[in-house]
Amino acid sequence: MKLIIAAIKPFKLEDVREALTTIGVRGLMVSDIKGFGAQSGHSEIYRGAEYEVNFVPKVKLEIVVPDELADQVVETIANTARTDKIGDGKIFVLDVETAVRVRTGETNEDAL
Amino acid sequence: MKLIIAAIKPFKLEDVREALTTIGVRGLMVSDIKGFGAQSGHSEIYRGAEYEVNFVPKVKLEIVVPDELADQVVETIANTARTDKIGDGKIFVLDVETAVRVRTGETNEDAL
Amino acid sequence: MKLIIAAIKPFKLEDVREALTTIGVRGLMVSDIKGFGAQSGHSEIYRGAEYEVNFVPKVKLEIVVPDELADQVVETIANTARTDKIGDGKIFVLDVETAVRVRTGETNEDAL
Amino acid sequence: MRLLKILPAATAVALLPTLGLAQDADVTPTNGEIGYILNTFMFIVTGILVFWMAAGFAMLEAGLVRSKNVTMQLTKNMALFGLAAILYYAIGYNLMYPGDGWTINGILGAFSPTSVEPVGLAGVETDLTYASVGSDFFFQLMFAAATASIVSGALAERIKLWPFLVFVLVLVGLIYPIQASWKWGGGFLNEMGFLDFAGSTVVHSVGGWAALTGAIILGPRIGKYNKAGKTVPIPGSNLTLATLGTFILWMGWFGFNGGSQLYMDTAANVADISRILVNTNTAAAGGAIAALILTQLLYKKPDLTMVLNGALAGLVSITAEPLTPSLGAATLIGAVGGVLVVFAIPLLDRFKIDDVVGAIPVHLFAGIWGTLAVVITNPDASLIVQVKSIVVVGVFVVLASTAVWLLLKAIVGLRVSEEAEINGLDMSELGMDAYPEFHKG
Amino acid sequence: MRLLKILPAATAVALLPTLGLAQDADVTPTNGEIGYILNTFMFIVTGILVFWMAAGFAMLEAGLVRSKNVTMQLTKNMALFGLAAILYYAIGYNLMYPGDGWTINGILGAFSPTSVEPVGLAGVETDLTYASVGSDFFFQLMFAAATASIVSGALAERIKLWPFLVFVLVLVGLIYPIQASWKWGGGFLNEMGFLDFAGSTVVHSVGGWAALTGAIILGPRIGKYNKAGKTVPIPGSNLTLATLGTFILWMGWFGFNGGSQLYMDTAANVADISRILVNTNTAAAGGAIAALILTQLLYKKPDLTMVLNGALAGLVSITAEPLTPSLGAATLIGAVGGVLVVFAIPLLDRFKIDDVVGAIPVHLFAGIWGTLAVVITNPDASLIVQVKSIVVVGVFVVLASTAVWLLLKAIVGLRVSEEAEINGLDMSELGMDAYPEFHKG
Amino acid sequence: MRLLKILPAATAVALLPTLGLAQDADVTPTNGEIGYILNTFMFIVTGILVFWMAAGFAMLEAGLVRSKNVTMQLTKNMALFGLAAILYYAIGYNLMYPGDGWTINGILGAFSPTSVEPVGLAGVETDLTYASVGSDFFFQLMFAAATASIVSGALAERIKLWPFLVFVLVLVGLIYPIQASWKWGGGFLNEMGFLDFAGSTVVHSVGGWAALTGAIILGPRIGKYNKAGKTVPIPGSNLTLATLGTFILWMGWFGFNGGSQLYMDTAANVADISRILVNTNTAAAGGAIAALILTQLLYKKPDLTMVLNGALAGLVSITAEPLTPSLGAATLIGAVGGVLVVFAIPLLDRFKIDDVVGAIPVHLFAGIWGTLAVVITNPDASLIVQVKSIVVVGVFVVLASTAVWLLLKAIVGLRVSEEAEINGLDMSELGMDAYPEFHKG
Ligand SMILES: Nc1ncnc2c1ncn2[C@@H]1O[C@H](COP(=O)(O)OP(=O)(O)O)[C@@H](O)[C@H]1O
Ligand SMILES: Nc1ncnc2c1ncn2[C@@H]1O[C@H](COP(=O)(O)OP(=O)(O)O)[C@@H](O)[C@H]1O
Ligand SMILES: Nc1ncnc2c1ncn2[C@@H]1O[C@H](COP(=O)(O)OP(=O)(O)O)[C@@H](O)[C@H]1O
Repeated sequence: MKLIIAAIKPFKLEDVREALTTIGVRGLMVSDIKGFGAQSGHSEIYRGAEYEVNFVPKVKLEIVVPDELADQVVETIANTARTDKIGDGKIFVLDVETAVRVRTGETNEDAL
Repeated sequence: MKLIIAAIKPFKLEDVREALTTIGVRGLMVSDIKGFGAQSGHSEIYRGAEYEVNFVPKVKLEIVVPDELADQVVETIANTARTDKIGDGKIFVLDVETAVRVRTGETNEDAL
Repeated sequence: MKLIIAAIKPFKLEDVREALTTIGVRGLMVSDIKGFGAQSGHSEIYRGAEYEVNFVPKVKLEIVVPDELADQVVETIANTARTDKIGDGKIFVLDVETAVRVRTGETNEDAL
Repeated sequence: MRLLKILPAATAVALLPTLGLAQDADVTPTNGEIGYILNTFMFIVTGILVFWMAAGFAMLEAGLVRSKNVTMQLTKNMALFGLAAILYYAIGYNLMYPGDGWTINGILGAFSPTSVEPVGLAGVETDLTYASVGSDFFFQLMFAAATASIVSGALAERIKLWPFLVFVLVLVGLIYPIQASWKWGGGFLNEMGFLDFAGSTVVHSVGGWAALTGAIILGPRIGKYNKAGKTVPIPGSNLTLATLGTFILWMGWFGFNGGSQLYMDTAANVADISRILVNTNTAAAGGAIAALILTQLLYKKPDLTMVLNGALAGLVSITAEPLTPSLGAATLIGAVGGVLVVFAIPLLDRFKIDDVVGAIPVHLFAGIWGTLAVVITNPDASLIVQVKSIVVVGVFVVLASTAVWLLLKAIVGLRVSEEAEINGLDMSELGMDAYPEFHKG
Repeated sequence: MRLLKILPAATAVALLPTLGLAQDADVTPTNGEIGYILNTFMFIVTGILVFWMAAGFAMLEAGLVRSKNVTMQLTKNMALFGLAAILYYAIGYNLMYPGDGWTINGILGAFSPTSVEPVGLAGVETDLTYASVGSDFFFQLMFAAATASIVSGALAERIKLWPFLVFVLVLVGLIYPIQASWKWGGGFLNEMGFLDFAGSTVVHSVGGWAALTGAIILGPRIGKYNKAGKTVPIPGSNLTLATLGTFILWMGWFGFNGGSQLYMDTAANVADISRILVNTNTAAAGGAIAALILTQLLYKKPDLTMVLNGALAGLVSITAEPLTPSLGAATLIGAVGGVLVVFAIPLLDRFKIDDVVGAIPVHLFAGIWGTLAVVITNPDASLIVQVKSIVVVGVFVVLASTAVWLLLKAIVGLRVSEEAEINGLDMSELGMDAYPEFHKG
Repeated sequence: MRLLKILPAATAVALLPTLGLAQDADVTPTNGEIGYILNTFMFIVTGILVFWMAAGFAMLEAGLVRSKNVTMQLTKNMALFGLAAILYYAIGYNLMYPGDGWTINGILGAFSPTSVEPVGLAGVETDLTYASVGSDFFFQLMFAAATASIVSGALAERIKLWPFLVFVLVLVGLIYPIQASWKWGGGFLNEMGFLDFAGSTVVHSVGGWAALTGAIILGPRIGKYNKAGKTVPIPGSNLTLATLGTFILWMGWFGFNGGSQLYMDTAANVADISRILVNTNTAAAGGAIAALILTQLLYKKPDLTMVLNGALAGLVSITAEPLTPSLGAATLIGAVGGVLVVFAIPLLDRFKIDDVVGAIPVHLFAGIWGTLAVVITNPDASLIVQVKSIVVVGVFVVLASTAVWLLLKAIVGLRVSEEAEINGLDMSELGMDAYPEFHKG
């Protein structure tokens, strides 16, 4: 199984979730993160003092899927989250050794 | 070493933490996440308009442990977090190459 | 490529980010977490009742870098985040199989 | 003038400009001044209460928008009050109360800035039967500002700051005072026999009409209605603030309706004010409870945001006639208002009119209902006249607002860019997050 | 009636219903009416301040519950005020102030809805020595609502909405007014010589007793006491709101105690009101500072939530007799109240009585203390009578509330399901999160 | 005294202590008492409004500090008000208003605790030309507390609780009342002809000077200025609360300035009060709008926090003379205040003076401006005298505060440890998070 980690723009979350369910993803974890990257670094003024905004709000997805589904998931996220503007985000794939469903104790593919 | 990622029901956090310490886990990272899965999808009404609640609040644990402790940790989480109700959560195990304790510079097992 | 996960003290975030950019890190993900570890466990009183504070606020960094940069990143974080006080945090290194930049579709090293 | 207090009484009195000194040097105040003092102080107290409503609107709206638009909403509320204060002084007040200085008799008032009594009423013949111009202006000013506050809520989360503020200038400087002069200035609607005690039509429906035209011209927020045309709820970010705002408005309304009695110089007047207060309070209660029960029945779960809107609708409903109803009648009039909003909110959504805080159901629909309801308890009211007046005011405000909105749209544009709206107006327009440390998602 | 202001004075006066016109047409008001106007306006102002306390309770409670139960707490506070307003009008007021219309002399008042003076006092012989019934009803109504607010805080985070609201109906419609009639309605406790100026016993202890019985019958929140029986603190979600609520209550208390002087028609009365206000203020200060210092000494760190409770306890302590104490005595009476809560809160926990906001220590314990403290500064007070009255009221309220709680428990159940409580009442009972965007954990 | 209301009128009157009974038994109040009643009630109402400002400062400051220091800021605000109430009673009031009991004539007042009129004015010869001592004390007390509130904001996020509270004791017990006696107590500044109607200098600049010396001695917050010496903004955690606080202060200011007329016993006085209110309101509007436009021009984006400071600066600017200006002049005087803060805030940063909430620009700079501006509209004012008085008060407060700050620094230390400051004062000093459930970063 693979763990797919993706940082995307927050307003794309709903579209991505929908797109993923249509290709058979049945679960995922979402967290709000502060992203640092090429998009960062514009400056704002607060009470007359200028400062750099280094972090932009992003949403992080973590999805564990069977190996054979991994590429499709990556593609789907890439296509749905793209706005062609800087800051669209990144997708990373890691290997997962075991998966367990707490409720049933099922393991690996059956747990997803 | 292994990284154990678990998504569980928030109110189970304290029990799980206690159970893990008793089996020798000396540290972990906790984040609040929005979970999507089989449990999701009931509908609510706000100002007369119905909508689907796709995400349910969950807590994510990330724990790095020596290989030999991994199975026991997974088991402990699975047993403690279980309520036999849908949405109990998932546990994933990944391989970790290196670990470092910032304060001392100790590495790997000694760092945990 | 490697995924470097680090839990550090929140007020060190800015220093670490700066240090990392100087050695060529061009992006990272930051999340607020509750940390449990050796530092935890002092007690407070609320409305006359004593209780243990098991979790301390920490910041989690997740950074994907080319293999050759990994060690330097770990070192840099370790040196910058260190205060020599308990609770300085931990750094973990995992292997990453694939990376994709959503905006361009570039993959792996080019995506970072 | 602090020093006075430590002077012997005699000197103190001597130092005080006392109109009555002529008649009887030894009594302060003279009988002739007492009524004037009571009327004026009544306006001061009730005017301060109506001022407080500005904070109520700000909290209600800040609580019902998403956190990414809160700083903008707060900025609009602060700015609109400031501008309203200045415009109503510069133009509004005399346009609304021309006395006999009408530009067009009964239709268009006088154009001149406001000036209040000289210090110590020095060298002026004061009409002691009413209250000081200063206190009346203070009280009236707050009504003008309230009208503008109504608009800001409905158009939240997408309208640009400056075009909105320009609209406020026109609303408070021209639209509001002109139509208000028709009734309260003694204009043609008043001649017709139109009755609107504290402004269900003159204040609330006016804000409501301006909000309605604005909401239509502006269009709904991105994502409020999905492709399928279904309404996608956009929950408010902080219901505690929304509730606080509602309590503040409720409190302020005692000044709004009570002060509209205008006189507190007789037992009858003060008894009327107390009657107005109990009716105002029970109408709000009626509206809140009606919404509570109705949402429980319709949706199986009470909806707090509807209960808040219900309380406000109850208040708007009783505003046209808070004096003549009995406590029971007032409760029912308010309850009908509460029922109205519960049905009106989804109805507006059906027409894709996106009213962020429910300002249109609360101020326009309940305002119309309240204006009609006058005939139920006040024998002097005529249904035809009430309807006519509602229509006249409605048509005028809709035409005027539409003109201003379209003009602004054509010249500078009303709406922020799609990206700005998606990222939130706080960061994109103001570069300032209302809750920078808190994690949102 | 706005129009009036632009008519020539003469007409204006003519239009005004003036009782005094007969006597002397040229002066408004007539001497005979001045006292009535002042008394009535005093009730209007202080009544509005007591109304404001409803917002204070709402903010205090919203701040001291967990974020997952905030919408529910706000809904309860809005709903209870609405219901109290209606019930007190329908039954409460005349049951509490039967005049000479007692059903059972000195024990059970009259059953009839409230009606206030006709518009313009038309066609009624008005007693000009007191104030308008409307203003008195307005003022008294707010006290009844306050009693209910006290209960909602103690039972937060676990009681179902509707059973709670049914209890409120009984409390405000029957329990509160019946026992209040014994003292303030001129009933047997009053005959006995019981002294309770603004209601340490009649209002606060009544809310406190109802809260206590409710808390015991309901049982503690899940997880408040662990298997080992140790108390597990459940921190409030927003101390800023809790502090705001405390400031609001402090402000409202000036109306609560000040208005209870009932008359402002003489120099002596108004001087007494000012004396009451400074005593009320200093008692609150005494309570807050006592709690500040005591928590510093006991726990090495001051506890803000205890300081807030301390200020409120100071206010409750002085409520039974805010007039006779000197400033120094008032400060001490309040300080003792502050000390009381600091010790009482952990004490209640020892008995596993889970009072979410500290309502029982603040309103019941400090209420009893305040009622006893009357004898310290008021020579007319008798300790025995004070004790007797506390007991009589306590027994009555405990029995009555227990009956209602048990009945509700038997018929519909009082408590939400364990799962609902764990997930929070907001989502499970109302499907609405008070802070939907903010991340909590 | 509730019972009274159900007695027949006759008895009721009989029971009431009425000074006037001698003259004419059948009228309550007697003519002689009316002015006294009106003056006293005016102080009661305005005093309550000024009390409310304590909540305004608390919300403003809680909103402008980081979430990790909110509990501490709330604790300081609650505690300082409590201490101020007690100290001003124990020492402050008679030190400020010695009447003819000066210790050093015109320079140092009397040392004795405050005592107000006996209950029912029993057995005292009351001067009916002013108001009750109780009401005057109530009103003045709130001013003393406001002075202390000003300091707490500027020194937030780094000063220890207890040393700060000790400073408050000295400020409210000695520094404030001594210098205030020079003007309002009838001391030498008053003899000199210094004019400061409601306290731009006597109240606001005093708080400002104390804040300035404190901020300099204390030093800036860690990280406020980076190695490069550049200012690093530290955004406030909750701008909604900051806005609420500003609205509360604005409301309270109507009491602050209006009540400073001191008399409401003639048509002239009440008309003046209303004139003061409209000027106060328009000055705040001028300040807010000036800051809005100026920040738009300077930074291309309006800065809400500056708009809030601007409104407050407008209020401070008009406080020295809210009576004589015309509406137009008042608007401009306020606007200048708004402009001042926009430039002063970055200026202070240039000098590395870290003022968390902008208290120094708002209360000190605008306070000085307002004091000078008196000469523009008040012919009785002399520029030299105004300047002299500003300097005298400034020198005294700076010297006295510096002494106290340095003493405290030497003995107990003023500042929390670096670690405590970094982790936040809430957890490190109080062990209590204001928003424990919400995720921050
Ligand atoms: N090397 C990295 N490791 C982890 N996360 C990254 C990395 N680079 C970028 N990100 C995440 O992706 C987000 C978008 O990247 P950014 O460089 O801003 O734009 P783009 O994706 O268009 O190149 C960043 O905000 C950050 O959260
Ligand atoms: N494939 C997955 N990858 C990552 N997280 C998952 C996945 N499936 C489920 N989860 C997490 O586990 C939680 C519980 O899963 P769910 O399907 O709702 O119930 P159950 O665990 O009983 O099957 C989800 O809320 C989500 O956070
Ligand atoms: N085994 C672990 N797995 C994951 N995170 C850990 C682990 N041990 C510690 N951490 C994280 O590192 C932080 C610091 O560790 P701690 O033991 O408190 O101090 P130190 O790093 O000085 O040993 C913890 O708060 C936790 O977030």
